[in-house]
Amino acid sequence: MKKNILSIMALLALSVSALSAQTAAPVAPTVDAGDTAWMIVATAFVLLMSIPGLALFYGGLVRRKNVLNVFMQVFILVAVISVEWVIIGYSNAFGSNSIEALKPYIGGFDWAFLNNIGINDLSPYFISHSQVGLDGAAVGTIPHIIFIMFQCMFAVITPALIIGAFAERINFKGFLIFSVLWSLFIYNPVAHWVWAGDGWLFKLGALDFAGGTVVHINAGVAAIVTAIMLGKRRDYKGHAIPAHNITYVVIGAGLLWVGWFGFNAGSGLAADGLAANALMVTHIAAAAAALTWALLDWIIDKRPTIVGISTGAVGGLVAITPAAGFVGIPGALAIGVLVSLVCFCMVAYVKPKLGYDDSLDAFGVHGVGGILGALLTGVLASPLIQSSYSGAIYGNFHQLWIQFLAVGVTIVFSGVGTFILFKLVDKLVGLRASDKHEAIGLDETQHGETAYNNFD
Amino acid sequence: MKKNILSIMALLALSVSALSAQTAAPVAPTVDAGDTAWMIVATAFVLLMSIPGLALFYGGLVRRKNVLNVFMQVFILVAVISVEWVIIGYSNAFGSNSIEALKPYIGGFDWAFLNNIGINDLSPYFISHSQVGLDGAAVGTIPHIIFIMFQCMFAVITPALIIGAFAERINFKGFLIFSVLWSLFIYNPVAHWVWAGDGWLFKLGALDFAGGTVVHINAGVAAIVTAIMLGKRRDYKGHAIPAHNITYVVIGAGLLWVGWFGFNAGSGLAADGLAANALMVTHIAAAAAALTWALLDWIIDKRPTIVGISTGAVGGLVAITPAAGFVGIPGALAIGVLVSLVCFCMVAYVKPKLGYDDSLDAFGVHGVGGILGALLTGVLASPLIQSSYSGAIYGNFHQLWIQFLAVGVTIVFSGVGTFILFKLVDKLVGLRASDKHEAIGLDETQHGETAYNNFD
Amino acid sequence: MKKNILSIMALLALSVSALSAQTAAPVAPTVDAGDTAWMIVATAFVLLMSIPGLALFYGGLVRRKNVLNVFMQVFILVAVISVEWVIIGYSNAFGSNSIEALKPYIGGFDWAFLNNIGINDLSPYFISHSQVGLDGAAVGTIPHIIFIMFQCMFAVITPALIIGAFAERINFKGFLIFSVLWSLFIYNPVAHWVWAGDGWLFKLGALDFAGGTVVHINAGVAAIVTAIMLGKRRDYKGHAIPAHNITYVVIGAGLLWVGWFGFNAGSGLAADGLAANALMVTHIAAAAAALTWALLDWIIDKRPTIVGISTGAVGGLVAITPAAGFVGIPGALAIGVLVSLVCFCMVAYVKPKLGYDDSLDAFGVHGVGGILGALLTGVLASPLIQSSYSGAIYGNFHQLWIQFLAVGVTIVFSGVGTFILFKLVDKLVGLRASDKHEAIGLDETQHGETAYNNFD
Amino acid sequence: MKKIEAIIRKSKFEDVKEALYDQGIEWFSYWDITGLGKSTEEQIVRGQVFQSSYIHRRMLSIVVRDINLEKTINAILDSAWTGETGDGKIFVYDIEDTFRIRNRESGPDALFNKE
Amino acid sequence: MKKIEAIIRKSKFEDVKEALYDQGIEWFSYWDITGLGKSTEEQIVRGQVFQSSYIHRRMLSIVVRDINLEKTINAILDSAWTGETGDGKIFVYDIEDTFRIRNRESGPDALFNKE
Amino acid sequence: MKKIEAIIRKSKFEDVKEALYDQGIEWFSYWDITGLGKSTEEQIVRGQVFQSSYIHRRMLSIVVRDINLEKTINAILDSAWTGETGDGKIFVYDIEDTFRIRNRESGPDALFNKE
Ligand SMILES: Nc1ncnc2c1ncn2[C@@H]1O[C@H](COP(=O)(O)OP(=O)(O)O)[C@@H](O)[C@H]1O
Ligand SMILES: Nc1ncnc2c1ncn2[C@@H]1O[C@H](COP(=O)(O)OP(=O)(O)O)[C@@H](O)[C@H]1O
Ligand SMILES: Nc1ncnc2c1ncn2[C@@H]1O[C@H](COP(=O)(O)OP(=O)(O)O)[C@@H](O)[C@H]1O
Repeated sequence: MKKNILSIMALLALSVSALSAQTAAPVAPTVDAGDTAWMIVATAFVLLMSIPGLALFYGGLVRRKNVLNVFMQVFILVAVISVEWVIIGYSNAFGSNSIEALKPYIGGFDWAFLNNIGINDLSPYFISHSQVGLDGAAVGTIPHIIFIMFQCMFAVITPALIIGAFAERINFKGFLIFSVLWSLFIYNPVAHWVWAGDGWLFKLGALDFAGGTVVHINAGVAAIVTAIMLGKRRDYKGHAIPAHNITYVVIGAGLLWVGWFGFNAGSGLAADGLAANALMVTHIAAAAAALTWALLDWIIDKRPTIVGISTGAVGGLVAITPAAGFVGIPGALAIGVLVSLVCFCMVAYVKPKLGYDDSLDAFGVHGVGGILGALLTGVLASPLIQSSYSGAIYGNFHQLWIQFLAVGVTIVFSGVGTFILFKLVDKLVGLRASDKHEAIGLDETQHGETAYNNFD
Repeated sequence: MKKNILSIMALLALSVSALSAQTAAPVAPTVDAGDTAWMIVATAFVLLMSIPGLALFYGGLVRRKNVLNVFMQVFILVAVISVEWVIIGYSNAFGSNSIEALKPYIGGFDWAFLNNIGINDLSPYFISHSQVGLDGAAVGTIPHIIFIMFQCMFAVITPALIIGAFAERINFKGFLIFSVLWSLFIYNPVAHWVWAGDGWLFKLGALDFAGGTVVHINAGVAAIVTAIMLGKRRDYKGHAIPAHNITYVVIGAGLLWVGWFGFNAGSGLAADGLAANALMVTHIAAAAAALTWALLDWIIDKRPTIVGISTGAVGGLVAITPAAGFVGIPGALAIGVLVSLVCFCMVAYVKPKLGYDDSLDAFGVHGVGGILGALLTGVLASPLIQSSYSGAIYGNFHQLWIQFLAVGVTIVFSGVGTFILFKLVDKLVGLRASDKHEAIGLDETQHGETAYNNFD
Repeated sequence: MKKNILSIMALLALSVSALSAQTAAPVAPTVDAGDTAWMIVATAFVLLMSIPGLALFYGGLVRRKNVLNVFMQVFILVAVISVEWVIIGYSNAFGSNSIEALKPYIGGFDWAFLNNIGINDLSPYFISHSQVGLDGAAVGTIPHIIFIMFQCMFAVITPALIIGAFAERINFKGFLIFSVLWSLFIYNPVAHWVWAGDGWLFKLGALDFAGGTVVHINAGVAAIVTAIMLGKRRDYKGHAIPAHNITYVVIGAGLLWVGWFGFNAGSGLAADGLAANALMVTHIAAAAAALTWALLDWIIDKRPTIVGISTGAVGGLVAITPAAGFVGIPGALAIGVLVSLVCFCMVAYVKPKLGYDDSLDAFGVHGVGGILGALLTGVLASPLIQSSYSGAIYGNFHQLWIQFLAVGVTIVFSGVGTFILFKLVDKLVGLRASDKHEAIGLDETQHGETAYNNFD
Repeated sequence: MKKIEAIIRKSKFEDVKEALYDQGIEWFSYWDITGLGKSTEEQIVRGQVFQSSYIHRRMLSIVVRDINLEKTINAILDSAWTGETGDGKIFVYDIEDTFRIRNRESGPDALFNKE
Repeated sequence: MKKIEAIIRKSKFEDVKEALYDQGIEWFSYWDITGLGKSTEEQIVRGQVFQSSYIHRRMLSIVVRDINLEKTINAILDSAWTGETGDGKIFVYDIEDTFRIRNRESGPDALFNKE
Repeated sequence: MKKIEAIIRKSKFEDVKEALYDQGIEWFSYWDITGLGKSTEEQIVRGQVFQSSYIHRRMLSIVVRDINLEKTINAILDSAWTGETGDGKIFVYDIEDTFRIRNRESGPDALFNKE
């Protein structure tokens, strides 16, 4: 969705800044300080989503004896995936492959260790703002480096989302190896397919503004696969186990909401009307979904719950993610209401029937919400937002078909890939924590620490 | 304070960016990426003030058995008011009314569902930065949509502030209905009066940079009215009830402080010297007020308390809000010191005498601080900041008189309006939680949840 | 490193925005909205580091009975140092002295109360972006005021870092007087030496991008001096005392990490490639350091701990601080790995041997990490980042020598100065809390409050 | 002297407290406990009904002189009652001796304030 | 009737719980306590080994009819055992009387459900 | 064997702990409780003085052999004393039996370490 889309540029002429318009002459392309300012902050916001956002959201939902383990999982992923990203991940995901046949499927190693990327290079990726570089190729208005770091935060949070599926019963060493492999062999390729200039799903025209398929479906499917393969928690009886600290859940949901503005409105890679619109639909979809879940709780179970409304908000944020650059207010409201209806049914009715133990509903919220969002993007995409994209309700049924394809392919790839990696790591070091460790709690057994201490 | 102020533009010529100066020629007006970047972030910051900022500040102050109820109240307001805002609120508050006689008092429905507002439209509201649009009218440098969302966060936090008054004893359903009605019938009109281009207080010249009257006085007066009408908590004996988690109070105050930079420095709608100055006076007023409260605690009650210093900081932030675009360092220091002196007296001496139960001092801090700030704006406004505005100490007593008027009108309108809405909702569904529910705690009875769980 | 560096400008011509290039003609210099937007946010981020970031990180590490005391110390420093900064601190640190002989050592009083600084003045300090002012002198692209506030947050957090050394046993009044004096007589001069245009270490060419010497070594040395002079906690037996709330430690570390993007990437005073690079190396150094500490824990003590990984991350952030504008990915990885190795040894082996009680390892992490970072900057500074700076591995051994000098001077000055101030304040009001107060806890005895209350 | 240990619902605590005051009980101590047994409490998490067998209860410890035993027990029985499973239990123990730390009074005298 | 106070490792709680169920114990209460004594627990903070003499334990309070005393004690002794120092203690007290608040039953009858 | 239940001020805990060590008490357990009664503790919230009747206290549970009873009580009486209202109480109960889970020792032998 990002590279060399000169046709869009023309259509978006109005929104292209006067500055870049002037630089169409053979002057050196320049960094736009405003776009860069926003992207720096957006990057920080997406980090805030992981730590402390997601750590709090997930950590609050588990039992007291496992909260540090969840915090640690998120924290170490921030560390390890960031290092992986600059060493090889970015190159694999967004780079170009020297082997022609592989180009659509995976990037190469040219950018390993961010080799050949200078501090003054401009981003080769852009959406609405671009300018002509000295070599004649179009470039964006932000430094290449900030694009790399923005994407780094996406690479970090995606495996972190899976944590929700296997929380409270996984061996830490196994978890770590699995997550790194998963990033290398599942995340990086899928990101390449959907977002890289020569990715095959990108070329096909699959729409994923900020990561519906790459992030949420991808992680959500991995979640359900690991949840099933790892087996249930020893005392799981088909229903959620109450959160040890619901205030943490809400604080986490709040920080996720705020950080998601960086995630979605940052994905336009500029500070412009498209970013403003992305922020708006993100906010409104989250609000509508939160409200819908609260009402479902209220109607069905007599009282609106705060875990419910938080879950609804996150569901809304998930579902609007692929659509954030393509829909307006009506789309946002529709997506928000629908995602809560579907996820509520999933979590409250389907899951207990199927009996798998997705501890914190990583699949139920991220997987299901992501799938719904990706499909609805194909339905609701409005030419009023980006004139070259439209969905089924505007007669473009082809887009919906492409979305189905992208969703299907991601589900299969992530599902099968996760299965293989899981088997492998399970053989290698074992993934399931011992029954005794699970009973005592993972904080004590994996890290030798207790979250809350009362002496003195 | 925001629309079509061409005279100011001329005076601020120095601060108007070269870019917009160049576009005075008949070129299409453009989005300024820098201003937009800042406004996107400012919007996120104001959301951060509500969740998790205010939720933590208020939630920490209540008893353990009511903390989730407070979190839920803030959270659902974020959801419901945001939806209300795009459906009708923004149009009512900032739109123009087709009925001439109503123009000064309330906006119309042209912008309902944000109809007719395109992704590339520029904000019709601006302060120091503007440019000439294609139709000859002046427009701002940021997308209209981001102005709408920035204002959305104000619309959300204002009713959320009232929560402090009736915490620990209100029925959730009643609270929700009351809050929505209050937003529709009190917040939206007052915002129109003070901030819309054709609002009557705006035309009169009332100064309210970031919401002293619209947000704080408005919410503060509603707070005391609801506190009195709802009656005291069953075990209230004329003094504050100790906070269940003071660390939450401090974390909340810290996030409010940080978020308030978005609130106040964002209200200039641009990233320029005025925003920098607003940030500075906001910070210094908060610091001075925090320090003053700590010293009062120390002198009068022997020891500086952390609840005290946090309250002082919030008081300072409230009081500087209307003045942030009009005063410099001396004004900030004066406002900071005075607000803590006044609010301390109010909360420590006057309130216990009067005997009403404003649980978390929503009136004592936001109401009183807002009134003081609005009046002091009329005294201290300095032409060094915005040259066309000055206060009583610069000889312009008229401004002080206008401020009195604006404050008085807001108090009366909010007071009477709140009274009527309260009566109505109380009749309809009942506002007071039952005595039994209050004793057991609202978390359990309204939401069926317990914040902190210790099993395992 | 910041003033009048016209030579650098030329070299960085590519990164200078077209806008400012155009204004080389005798037009009035203008605020760049993009740079300003970023600096406003960076300022907010650095505040976020103090409250609630550092408050949580330190507060979580102490015992339950002292957590509020730590929160209060951080909070009151935000208040009191901010006021000190605008009254006199900024002028002393960044102003020019009318007495010629003092110019290199301390600023004067011209800018006391921010006198003579107008809302539209541009920052006299800049790094890569500058423009020619009306008077012919080069000025930056952001308002002077935002530079002042950005630096204000540095002045606030530096004494706050020292808190870690004397936590759990200091008298609050003594602490407050000591901290204010320390800011006036230690922080302001050192900031002047290293950062002011006429500072002697600056002129010498000492490199300190974001505060390795000024902030971390300075505070770290003060930390060990006060820790030793104050004596051990009554029940300290040569090893860390377990944290009362490890989740707070992680949340704090997360917020520090996010906020540090403002600290380091903001120190370039512009939103450009240099800022992007600073953000990247900050992130990668923190990630590498976190990972290294986790591995050390794992190898040496069998299990990776969450307190360990958080400490590692903070250590990495500290060490990259002076280098953030001078190194790339290889430098960041090297610094990250080395700092954890060194700090781990320091904290786990050296400290217990020496037997001083640096409660939360303010010296072990900030002092040692800062020294290492400052020296490694002299080794690793790469001309690929800022072409005029290079370190020993590029043959410029002179730079390393200057770094040694700057580090040595700072250590001696901070050490001796802290010693004198400590003696003074100890005489005046006493610094050590009474044994009884220490046993009962400082929350109760210094503030009359208890953090967590369970009634009802 | 007897020690009364009463395990009650948290929600009845305020009622019990007042009933005890009315009977002239000057002091008691309490702390929160978890009761684990056959009965369950319902909690709804994300739309799923969760039947928890861990139940929050409050433990009251009241030491009284023998003459006050009956009225104290009756006060608790009356005020803590809802009639539904889970109302709690009262246990009575014998106490051999009591000391008031402040003035080293011992025996029943340590249990009430003469001043 | 006897009251059994068992101080056990938190990590053995689930085992003890199940053992008690198996013996037909219908109800018990528990809360967390700290044990302070000669033995220590190791904790590693920033690479330093910290020997804490404060040890987290769980206190179980179980009131049983005399006939059930022995089997309950045996159940705990078996299920809470690891063999290492710090396994905990069991104390047995006499109880004079018991009341069930719900229906004012008293004596041993209050301890089990006939329904 | 006797069980000593001492309710003391939190602030005197460290003193009491040391006094007990000095008397050779090897082990005890404690937890935090709230005391509710006629006396109050002052707290200042936003300049208003709040008189709370809920008072934080610490409960110590120490089981000793009969021969150690007196010296233990005296140690607590001495070390927990401040002389002001609210110093706390000590209750003494009889214990029928004690078991050490680690080695199934029972009776007084379970209370001290012979090793
Ligand atoms: N035998 C027992 N020993 C210890 N605690 C008990 C015992 N029986 C009941 N409890 C406590 O009392 C609480 C209330 O149970 P109870 O009132 O006996 O139910 P019911 O009303 O059906 O008799 C339980 O949650 C448990 O904490
Ligand atoms: N005499 C006692 N009084 C009260 N509590 C005790 C006593 N002895 C032991 N405990 C509690 O039991 C816990 C376990 O100690 P214990 O099992 O006696 O060690 P060991 O296995 O070496 O005998 C202690 O932490 C303490 O809480
Ligand atoms: N009869 C009682 N039963 C249970 N706990 C008691 C009793 N009397 C006192 N306590 C506990 O002891 C604490 C201290 O009170 P106390 O020492 O009796 O005051 P005073 O010094 O005036 O006698 C109380 O807060 C309460 O927790």
